[in-house]
This record gives sequence, C-alpha cells and structure tokens, in this order.
Amino acid sequence: MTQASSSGLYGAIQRRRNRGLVGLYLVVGAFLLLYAVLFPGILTIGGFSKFTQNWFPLALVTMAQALLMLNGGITLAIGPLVSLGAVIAATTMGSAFGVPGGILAVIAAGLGIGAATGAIVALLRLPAIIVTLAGSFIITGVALILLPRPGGFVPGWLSTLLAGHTPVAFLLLLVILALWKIFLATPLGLAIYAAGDNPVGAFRSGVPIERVKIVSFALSGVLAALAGLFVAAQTGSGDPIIGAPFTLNSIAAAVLGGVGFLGGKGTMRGAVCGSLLLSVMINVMFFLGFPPVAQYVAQGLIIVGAVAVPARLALWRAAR
Amino acid sequence: MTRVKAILRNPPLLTFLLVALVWLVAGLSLRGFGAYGHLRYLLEIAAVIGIAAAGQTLVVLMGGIDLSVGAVITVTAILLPLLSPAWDPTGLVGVALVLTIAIGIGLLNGAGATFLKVPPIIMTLAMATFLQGMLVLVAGGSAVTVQNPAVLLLGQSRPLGVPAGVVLWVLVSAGMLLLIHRMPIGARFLALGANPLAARLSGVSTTRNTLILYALSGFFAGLAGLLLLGMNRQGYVGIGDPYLLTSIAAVVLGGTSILGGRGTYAGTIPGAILLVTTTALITVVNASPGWRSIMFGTLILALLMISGREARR
Amino acid sequence: ASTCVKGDRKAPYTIGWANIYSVPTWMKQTEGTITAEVDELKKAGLVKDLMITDAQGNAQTQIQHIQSMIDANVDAIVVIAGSSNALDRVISDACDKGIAIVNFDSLVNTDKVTAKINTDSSEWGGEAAKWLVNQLGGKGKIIVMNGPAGISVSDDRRKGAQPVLDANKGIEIITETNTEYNVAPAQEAMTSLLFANQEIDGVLSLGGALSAGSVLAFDRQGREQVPITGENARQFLELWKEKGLKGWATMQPNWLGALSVYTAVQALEGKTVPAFIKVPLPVIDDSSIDSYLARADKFPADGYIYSDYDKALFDKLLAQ
Amino acid sequence: MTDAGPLLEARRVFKGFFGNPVLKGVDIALRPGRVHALLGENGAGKSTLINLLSGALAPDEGLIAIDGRPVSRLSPATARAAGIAVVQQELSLAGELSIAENIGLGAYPRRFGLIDYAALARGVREVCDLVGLTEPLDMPVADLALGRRQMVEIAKALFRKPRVLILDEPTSSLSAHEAGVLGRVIATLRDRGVAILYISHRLNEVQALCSHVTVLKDGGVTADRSLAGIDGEGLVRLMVGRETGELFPPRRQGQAGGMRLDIEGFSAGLVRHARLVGRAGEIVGIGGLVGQGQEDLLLGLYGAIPARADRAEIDGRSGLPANVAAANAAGMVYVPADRKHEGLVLPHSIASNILLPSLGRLARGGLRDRRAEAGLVADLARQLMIKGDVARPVQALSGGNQQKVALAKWLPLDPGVLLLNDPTRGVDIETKREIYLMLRRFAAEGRLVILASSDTPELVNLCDRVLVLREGQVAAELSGPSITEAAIVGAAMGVEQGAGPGRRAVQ
Ligand SMILES: Nc1ncnc2c1ncn2[C@@H]1O[C@H](COP(=O)(O)OP(=O)(O)OP(=O)(O)O)[C@@H](O)[C@H]1O
Ligand SMILES: Nc1ncnc2c1ncn2[C@@H]1O[C@H](COP(=O)(O)OP(=O)(O)OP(=O)(O)O)[C@@H](O)[C@H]1O
Ligand SMILES: [Mg+2]
Ligand SMILES: [Mg+2]
Repeated sequence: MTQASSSGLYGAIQRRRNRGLVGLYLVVGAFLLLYAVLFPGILTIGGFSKFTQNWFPLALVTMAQALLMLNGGITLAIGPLVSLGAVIAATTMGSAFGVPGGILAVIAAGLGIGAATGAIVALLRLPAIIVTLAGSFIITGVALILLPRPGGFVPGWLSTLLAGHTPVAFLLLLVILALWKIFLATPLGLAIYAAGDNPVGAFRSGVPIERVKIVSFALSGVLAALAGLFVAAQTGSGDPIIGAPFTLNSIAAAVLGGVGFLGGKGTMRGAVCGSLLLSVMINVMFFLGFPPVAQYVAQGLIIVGAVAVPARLALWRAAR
Repeated sequence: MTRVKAILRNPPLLTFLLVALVWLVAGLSLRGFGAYGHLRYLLEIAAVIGIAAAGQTLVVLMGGIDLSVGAVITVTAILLPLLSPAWDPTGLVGVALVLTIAIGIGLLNGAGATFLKVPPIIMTLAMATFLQGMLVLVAGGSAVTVQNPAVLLLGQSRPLGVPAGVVLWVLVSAGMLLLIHRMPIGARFLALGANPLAARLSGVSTTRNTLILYALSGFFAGLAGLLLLGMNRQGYVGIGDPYLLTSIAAVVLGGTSILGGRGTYAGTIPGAILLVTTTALITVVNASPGWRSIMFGTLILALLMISGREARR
Repeated sequence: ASTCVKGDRKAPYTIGWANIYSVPTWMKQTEGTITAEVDELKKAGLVKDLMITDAQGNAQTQIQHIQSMIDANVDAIVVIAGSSNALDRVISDACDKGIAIVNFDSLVNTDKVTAKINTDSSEWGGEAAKWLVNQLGGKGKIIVMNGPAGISVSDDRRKGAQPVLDANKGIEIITETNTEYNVAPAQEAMTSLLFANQEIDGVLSLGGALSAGSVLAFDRQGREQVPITGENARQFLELWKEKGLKGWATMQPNWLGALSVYTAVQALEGKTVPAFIKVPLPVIDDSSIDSYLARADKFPADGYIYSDYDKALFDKLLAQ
Repeated sequence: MTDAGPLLEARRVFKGFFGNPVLKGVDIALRPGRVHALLGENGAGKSTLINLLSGALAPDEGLIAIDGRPVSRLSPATARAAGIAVVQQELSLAGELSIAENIGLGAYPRRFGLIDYAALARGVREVCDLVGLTEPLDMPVADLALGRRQMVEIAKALFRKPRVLILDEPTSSLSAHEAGVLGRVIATLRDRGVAILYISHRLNEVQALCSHVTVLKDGGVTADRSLAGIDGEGLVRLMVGRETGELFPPRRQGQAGGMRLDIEGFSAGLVRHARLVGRAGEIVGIGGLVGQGQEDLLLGLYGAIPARADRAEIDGRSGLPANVAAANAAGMVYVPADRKHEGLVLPHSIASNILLPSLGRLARGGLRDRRAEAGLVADLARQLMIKGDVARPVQALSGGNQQKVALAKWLPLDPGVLLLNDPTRGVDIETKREIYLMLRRFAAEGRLVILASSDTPELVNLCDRVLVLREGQVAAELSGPSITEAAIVGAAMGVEQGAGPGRRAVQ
C-alpha cells in the first residue's frame, strides 16, 4: 500500500464502511466459532487449507458478481464462465500451451467475454440481466463444444500447489482482495461505485461511465474464469457444466453481504463475508449431523436470519 | 408514418411483431413448424410460462424478484393429488386447498420482505430452499398421478379446439391487464417500484401492497403448477424448476425493467411466446448440444437487440 | 485387502452417504435401499451410524461434504458423483486416510476407490440400439433422446449406441434431443419434432422419463406410437401396457445403493472386494413387463420399479 | 466588469427535446471577473443552456466556444479539462462515497496511478473550509441533509479550481447562513478573475451578487445587459416582461377559526417535547437554521416517522396518526422538500403522480374511472397552470412545475391540515406568487397550513405565527407584528430577541 492510503482519511473511510456490516460480521463470526468447536481440526494448517479451498471459488464468483452489482449491473453468466474457465484450463494445460499458456488463455477468455458483454450492455444500452442470460447459453455452448463431457487434464503439481494441504488458495484470496483494494484506490475503481450510484451525476462529473461499465464486466469475467481455473485445479480436470450452481449462489452471497441491486450500495468485504457464510454454513450443518430435510430447512432459515436479525436489530437500536 | 413510429416505440407491440415474424419465417422454412396444431401447442406451453410470469411481472414491476416460483409450481403439482379428497367429484376442493397453500407461501414471502426487511431475492431464495426440503419429505410418497377431474379438464380439454390452458391464460391476461392498468393497486405497485419513499409519503402502504403482491405471485405460480400438472397428468419433483428462469426471462424480454417501476404484462405475453418459439426452433434443428446452446443464446440476443433497447438512464 | 482399507478400523462403523441431490425420486428410492440396508447392518452390529448429505446438485458442495466426512473420520463413504472427475482428488484423499470408498451409479475417474459399482452405460445404449434396429428391420428414421449434455452417463449411453447405428446404414437419425431426465421437457421437445417430421419410425430413448414424455407427446398429437426404448420408470411401463407399445427397457437398479453399503462394510471387515462390480442390466420386454407392473403399487407413481434383491444376489455379485 | 474576451460562450444554440424546441438561437458570453445572472421562468431552458455549456448535452445547432475558439463535441470531461465547473441543479453525488471522494470525483490527485488520499484530504479540506463544511471528510454523503449535500456539490465544483463556474440554483436548499457563505465565496472568486454564471429565482441574491444579466423567455434571449442601475422591481419587470404586483398576498383579516391541531409534549426525531397548536385559517411557519428538527416535526405529525405525544388532538380525533394512510385519512397531507426523491415518482407521468393519493377515491366498482381521472387531472393542471401534456413523465418537467405537481396531487383529498416543507424551493417568482396566493386561499377556506421554510422573508410576510426551532426545541413563538427577520434569525441562532444580527439572505 502506498503512503497515501495509510493516511488518516483513507483509514477513516474504510472504517466507516465496516459500520453497517457489524451484524453480518457477528453472524459469520458465530458460525466460524461454532465450526471450530465442532471440528477443532479446522485450526490445523491442513484443515484450514481444505476449508478455505472449498470456499475460494465461491468467494471469487461472489466478487465477480458484486463488482457488477456495485456498478448497477448484474450477470447471469457467472456459472457458465466458471465452467468455461475450467474447460479451457483442462484442455490447454495438457497441450503444447502448458500451464502458463493455459492460465493466459483462461484470463484472456474471461477478459474478452466480459468486455464484449460489457460493450453490448453499455454501448447498445441493453439490460444487463437479459444480455447475460443470452450470454450464458452461448458460453455454455462453447464449453460443451470444447469439452463435450467431463475430462481434460490439469498437471498434478498445479493441483497440489493450489489445492493441496497448504493454504495457497487463502493466500491467493488475500492477494486478490488486496488487488481489489488497490483498484478501488484508483480513480477508475472508485468510478465503479460513483457510476453505479448516480450514473448521470458521474457522467456530468466527467466519469467515462461506458468505459467504466466495460471495465467492470471485463474484470468480473476474469474473476469468474479464474474461479473456473481453480475448480479445474482442485478437481484435476474440466467439466463443462460444473459451474452452473454458482450463478445463483453468487447473487445470494452478494445480497447477503449487503450489496444492493440498484448500484453503488454495499461493499466487497460484505459480499465476501456473505460467501463465507454460505460456505461455512454447509460444514456446520454437516457436523451438527443434520439430515437432508433439516439441511434445506436450516439453510433457508439461516439465510433469512442472517439478513433479518441485523436489520431488525438496527431498526430497534434506531427506535431507542 | 407517425403510426409506425408509435408502434416501434411500443415494446410489447414490437415483441408481438417479432413473434409473428419468427413464426412466419420458421413456418415457411421449416416443415411442420407453422402447422396450426404446432402453433396451438406452442401457445399451450407458453401458457404455463405466461401464467407463472404473471406473478413475476408484478413482483418485478414493484422492484423485487421471486425466486420461489419454480418451487411453488412443484409444490402445487405434487400436493394436489395428495390433497384432493376422494369425496369431491368436481376436484375443486383440492384445487382451492392447493391454491390457498400457494397464496400462503406468497404471503410468507411478503411478510419476510416487509416485516423482517429481508431483500425479496434472499427471502424467496430461502423460501425455495425451504420448500425443497419439504419436498424431500413428500416426494416418493404415494400416488402423485392426478385423478382430479378439474385439473385434468384444465390440462387436457380443448373447448372449441382451443386448449383449456390457453383459455385460462387469456383470462389471466385479461385479469392482469385490468389489474395493472385499470385498478388502483396496479398504479400503486408501479409507484412503489419506481420510488418507494415517494409512494409511501403519498399514502401508499408498503406493507399492505407487498403482502398482496407476493400473495398474487404465489397464486399465479400455483395456477401454473395446476395447469402443468394437468398437461402432464403426473407431478414430479423438479417439474417446476425450468419455470423459474423462464418466468424471469419472459418478463424481461417483454420490456419490463428489472429495476422496477416500468413495464406491463402486455410485454410478458409475447415474451413468453417468444421463449417457447425459440426453444422449439432450436429443438428441430439438428446440431450438437453445444451448437444448439449457442444458437439459442444468439437468437435471444439478436431479438433483444431489435426489441429491447433500454432508454438511456 | 481391498483398496483404501488398511484394516485399522473396527466395527461398528460410521458410514457417510454423500448424495449429489436427494430430491429426484430415483435418488429418494435409492436412499430408501441404503437406509434399509444400514438398518440390517445395525442389527448385525456392523454399523452404528449413517451420515447423509445432500449437495443439492452442486459438485463443489459435494467436494465440501466429502471433505467434512474425512474431517469427521467416517469409516466408509458411499457416493454418487456429481461430476465424473470433479471428486477425484477429494476421494483419493479419503482413500489415503483408509476410508473405504464405494462409488456407484455415476462414477469417478480415479481408481483410488475401494469399489465402483455400476451397470454398463455403454452396454445400455448398445442393447437399446440393437433392439430398436431389430424392430425396424434395420431400416428407418429414428429420433434419439438423450439426457442433459455434458454429463458422462448420458454421453456413455449415447456412445454405446453409436457402433450399432453405424453398422446399420439403413437407420437414419433425424435429430437428437438433450433434455433433463424429466417428463415435461422431453414431451415438449418431442412434440415439436413430431410436427417437424411426418415420418418417424422409432425412438431411441436413453432414459425412462424421456420415454414417458415421448409416448405422451405421440399420444396427445394423435400420432401412431412407434417402437421405443426406455427404462423402468413406472410411468413408462404403465404407458407401455396401456398403449400397447412395442417397447424395451432396462434399468439402473436402485439397490445399487444398498449393494454399495454392503460392499463397503464387507471391505472394512477384511474381505477383498472387486475393484469394479459390474451389475448386469436386467431387460424388461413384453415377456417380463407384467411381472414388473404387478409390483407397481409398491413404488411411487413417478418412481422406478426395480428388480428384487437380496443378500445372496449381493454375495454373488461380490464374488465376481 | 472587464473588457477581456469571453472565456465561454454559446453562439446561437438551438436545443429541443423530442421535437419540442426549448432553446431557439440563444447567445451568452461569460467573461472573467464577472458574475453573470441567468434568469427566466421555470422551464425557460436555463438548465438546458448550462448543460450545453458544460458538455452534458450537445446543441442541435449553433456552437459552444471556449476562449473564443469553437469546440466540436464538447464532453463533460473536456469541459472540465478546460476549467469549466458546474454546480448542477440535480445533485451529481454518489451517496455511498465519502464527502472527500465525492468532491474529488473526476479529478482525483494521483500517485503511482492510485488516488493520493493525503493530497485529496488536503485539497478537499481547503475547499471545505472555504464553504464552511465542517463534517468529517470520511462521512458518506448519504448521511448528510440536503443542504449540506448542496455544499458538497459546491465544494466539488471549487475543487477543480475552475476558470468558469456555473451555479444552477445553488441556494435553493441552503440556509441563510450557508447562502451567505456562498455569496462571499463567489465574490472572492470573481475578484480572482473567474467567470461566473449564476442562476437563481431569488432576485435579492441576484441583485446582491451579479453585475450582468441574461434573461431567457420563450426560447430566446429577451435581455442581455448590465445590471447597473436596475432595482428589484426593474429586475422582475425584466424577467416577467410586465408590471407585477406584490409578491405576498395580504394577510388574513380577523380571527382564526376553531382548533384543528392541539398537541402537547410532541417528540419525533430531533424534536423534543414541543407544544403545537394550530387553528383553522392559520398559516403557521416553522423556522430555524437548517436541520434543527423542522423536517422531523412535519414527518412525525404525518405518521411517517415514529412520534410520541403526551396528548394529541387533530381535527377532533385524539392521538397521532400511526402511519401515512392514517394521516391522510385524518385530512393531513405532506409536501416534502426533496421533491425528486420524496415527493414525486419521476419516471411516471404527471397524471399518474397527481392521481396517486386519490386512486382509491376515484375508483368505481374496483376499477379506475378513466373519465373522472382525466377530468380531475385536467382540472388541477388548469388550476395550477401546469403546462403541457399530462402524459409526459414528471422527470421532463422543470423544477417549478414539478413542485406544482407535488402540491397538486393532494388537493383532491380536500385536506384540513397541509404540512409543507419548503414548497417554493427552486420556484420562479411568478409561480411563487401563485403558490403564496394558493396557500392564503387554503387558509381562507378554513384549512391549517404548516409551513417549514428556509426562506426567511416567506416566514415574515406570509405566516400568521412562526415557531422557531433550535436543536429540536421551540426556541421562540412569534406572532403578528413580532414576526421580523431579526427576531427569527436571532431566535434561530440563540441570540436574544431583537438583538440578532438581522442579516440578509446574501450579503
Ligand atoms: N421521509 C422519511 N425519511 C426518512 N425516513 C423515513 C421517512 N419516512 C419514514 N421513514 C422511516 O421509515 C420507517 C418505516 O415507517 P412506517 O413503519 O410508518 O412505514 P409505513 O409505510 O407507514 O407502513 P404502513 O403504511 O404499512 O403502516 C420509519 O421507522 C421511519 O424511520
Ligand atoms: N431530458 C429532457 N427530456 C424532455 N424534456 C426536457 C428534458 N430536460 C428538459 N426538458 C424540458 O425543457 C424545458 C426546459 O427545462 P430546463 O430544466 O432547462 O428549465 P429551467 O429553466 O432550468 O427551469 P427551472 O427554473 O424550473 O429549473 C422544460 O420544458 C423541460 O420540460
Ligand atoms: Mg433548471
Ligand atoms: Mg407504519
């Protein structure tokens, strides 16, 4: 971080952004604690690594979704992009491209598809939700053509590196979050917020809102494709439909984390917290020994409760 | 000239024209596509989407989204055979019971959204999860083949050659258009969708309208579930799943803004037909699954570019 | 001893049943055979606990569940894979820990499992195609109905049929469909195809609900039924009888679940079990359909009428 | 005045929306060191003209020149680069971002490509000190009251050290004190040679600040001249084009009517234990510095925020309304100050907005009665002189006409108590006169008007009684001849009555 960002103003702004999230932090904290009590093994390096690996791809796609929602958009193509990322990784890495070529190809695909989607949404002024819905079919089709059934190959050392018994995934997440912080400290990054909150005002303030939109779609695409790359490494291969559930989960996690639909409302840290809640909830329910029916019911209640309890508490506090 | 311009600026009408165009082109180029029976069948399956999307249209107009539509459809389709009492020869008791349950589910969604202040997307997602859990209990239970005469009539009969489902859809459409354009509550939904604070300060009750809204959404999803059950004669777990995304897609393709406050069911109607038509078109083309998926997406995108331009914000 | 089993685990055992999705009726029935088997084994003092998880169709979640089962140190894991290779790494981790892994129905790629149990999907497709070709006298126009794209089972069945179709040049595939293994979408797709094609001589359906959907479509459009293949879905078998179809069906017996639990316990008890247990495909044709329908009432209306099983059958299969 | 060439000018610009011409060949030239007033009625096209000058819109015909050189395709970004800063009538802030991040938007100081927060803090602090913004710089703008946001908007314009500063009704939501600060800032900038374009409907401000005026009417320029030697009435004449009468209608003669509102120990939001009394036929003013609880008082009475009272009697019913619907049922209506966010559904038509509160009343047999609705809308539009097609979205109306719609929608309810929050904000002088007349008429009809206002002359000349709030308490209750600017301002600032500075809105 630069000297500037450690200055008083930056720190104060960051602290303020945490305020509305205290309720969520408490809920997530409680679940983590409960998990650690139920399964102390989480406190070992191996246990921690495995747990964070399973959370990592959801965290990435949630960031990808939140990024767009903050800019006043949304995407239904997250899941297919994850699949495509995994498929590209699994089909290129075994070939002459090798691992570096594969990583580049995944990033290029995410960037290109994201930017193209963003360009259609921004320049033709079409609603993002339906453009990305159409896009989701196209991307799924491409993934199916590249790899009609699960298969492909990711080198074992890459799998071991990313998804072995070391917390590399968690460190990567920290790096990505740090990059996001740095990005938010650039004029372009802040413009994502400004243009999402008040597009007309931002335009009149000289913010190139179209370019900002395209950039946010492109970055979102990269994040989703990278999640696919990780999934491929974690599983050692590619699967053309493995990402499908991520679309809805990414939206749910972002909204759970306080990101609004109308743009400019919410924070990335909240969204990541939301994804952590969705992830840790699964483990906690397992260790509590819930049968499937109870898993569904409890999942519904936890999701509602995680939003309702802080909201009601805030109202109650305001009323006093 | 100005007449033409007015048509081009009226999204629902434009979508209708697009549907007609697609039907014409497909009918001329693909054997059997334009047959009366086929178009009638397309309308019949569009009816299920259209009815499910009726509630969704209202919810989206008010700035929310209902992710429990698919689950409610499944629940009604599964529960109806179980809840239809044998002593009732008309089958209407079962229908009433099941629709009451659907409305109840909607009311719970509404209550969560207004009293617990949970964003509708989260509330309805949680509700869908919850219902899935309930279904695990019920599914694989005894008879889920429908004997209920009312539902079979709805799904199977063709008064004057028109499928009863399409007749129901026409009635629902008339009701919806009346509700949105000719009843006070429609204007209130729209106002709440466009600016909740201003609407509230104008005396429009958020609580009341949210509850009514989600109850309606539950009701229409339930109705779609009954129709679907009648058409398939058998309910199964997962029968409603495809209708979640399609109901949303029909609404948005119909020009209703996902942000709320702008749109009409008149757009959703052709939106639903368009979706079904596109799917049928892709089905009869012989291509690999990957290419079909690409064609479907491209077609939607192309149609959207013609019809759905969103005004500059 | 069998793969994975190290002999350090003592009865009674804790078994984990990592289901990919518990909602579909086939799964529900399968789970029924598993819990029934566990009850038997509990009486015998071999099993003390059954942990059930439901990944809600999300392979990523299934990985997380299996990881949790490893963390909870279960003795055996029975699993239907949500993706044919996504679970490879977590399953081999479990294997390394000495947990007996029995994988059935939808198989994983890795060989680090105690046993894989399945019918032969390729044979499924091949036998179905052979029957249809014979019915048509080697000549005719057919439609192929597949399960969802991108899934190995669906791909394997289709691939199994290909050599048979290739060998009979008189058979022309008009078109193919890919839908979920559900009645409504299959019926919808077949209806469109009926209008587009006046001449259809046979339907090569590679799934039970698909066949039911197809028959319903022919019926509703007043078209004469044609020879059709399928599975032991109760609805299809009933329609077969009711419409007097020329039909053929095989099955994926739900008791594969019970067999898997049985196999896992046998392996833990020190028996050497085969690495691959091939379960022969039972065939349902005009000669045997009545015997199946006679038992129909014991199965859910949207369920599958599976063949009888007992311990003797299991032992015979294990002795392969 | 200087003789230097214009920094920014529009030459014979034309602009229309959907075929309706708004500007028909307008010229304007902004010169350094001069405060140039742009006057015109609501909807005359002032905001449109500055949108052209700042690149937010492109002219249909004609051109914009900077430093005498015509520029093609001016964009907001290039305009800013040329030193043109605008304080828009509609706020251009992002609520979730902090004050500092908003002020710097589009012009962040950078270091290695990152925003240099330290430098930003320094620069922002400087302009904030200039305009008297004392709030912490890290505060999200959404947490600020409207008037403070306006100050942020002004600071945002100043942050760019502009050569040309355009202010579109900057004082419409400012308190007298804040307006005074702004006046001093403008004078300083003018002396430094900045060219300033100033739009306001408050003619006293124009007189105090400006030296040159352009008047827009019917799409053209009807006056472009020096202000030297023109008095207030002359200015009005210049704008309206004819002799006009008094701005304020004569006060009520005779006694007020029966009790309509009698509340003891009223608390809501900031307001603590207030005693509120109102009689039929009265106009009761609520004054004070901005943010002393005026809005909470109105919202609490209206049932929109939680409120408590020891004893409350409203039009014979006891108890406070529990929610807005109950307030409406009790004959209370509310016109918010922030009409864009709280008063109107902007994307919907004039007719929809007007009809919203009375939908239920006009319905017959559960269906809306189209004919009755159309009749009512036409009637109200005529009565309030809302011009043009009622099917147009309210968004497309000028500020003054929007305000009329926000007021008009309540009239069908025949309210007994009107709660008005700054109803003349951003309204041109003719419309203001109409609104004042209307309020007087309402009072004469036996209604009670409660009027919170930031415009002190309005309180002095229109109200029968004035409550001055300070920190949520009623600091003074003035009536009859004791209502003076000095008394109001004095009480508002906590100075002894009569001893206040008695400052004018703008010095
Ligand atoms: N103008 C306003 N500005 C800011 N906050 C407001 C405003 N009006 C209301 N609120 C807040 O909204 C909250 C909800 O108010 P309330 O419960 O009265 O809703 P309501 O719409 O009146 O419900 P109902 O009409 O169903 O009774 C209040 O607690 C208040 O804090
Ligand atoms: N985006 C738009 N679409 C359609 N009409 C518009 C638009 N913007 C402005 N107008 C119309 O142009 C005319 C001029 O509007 P403008 O906002 O420039 O007036 P103004 O002089 O600034 O008024 P006020 O004093 O009320 O702010 C008005 O009649 C308005 O209805
Ligand atoms: Mg203006
Ligand atoms: Mg209330």
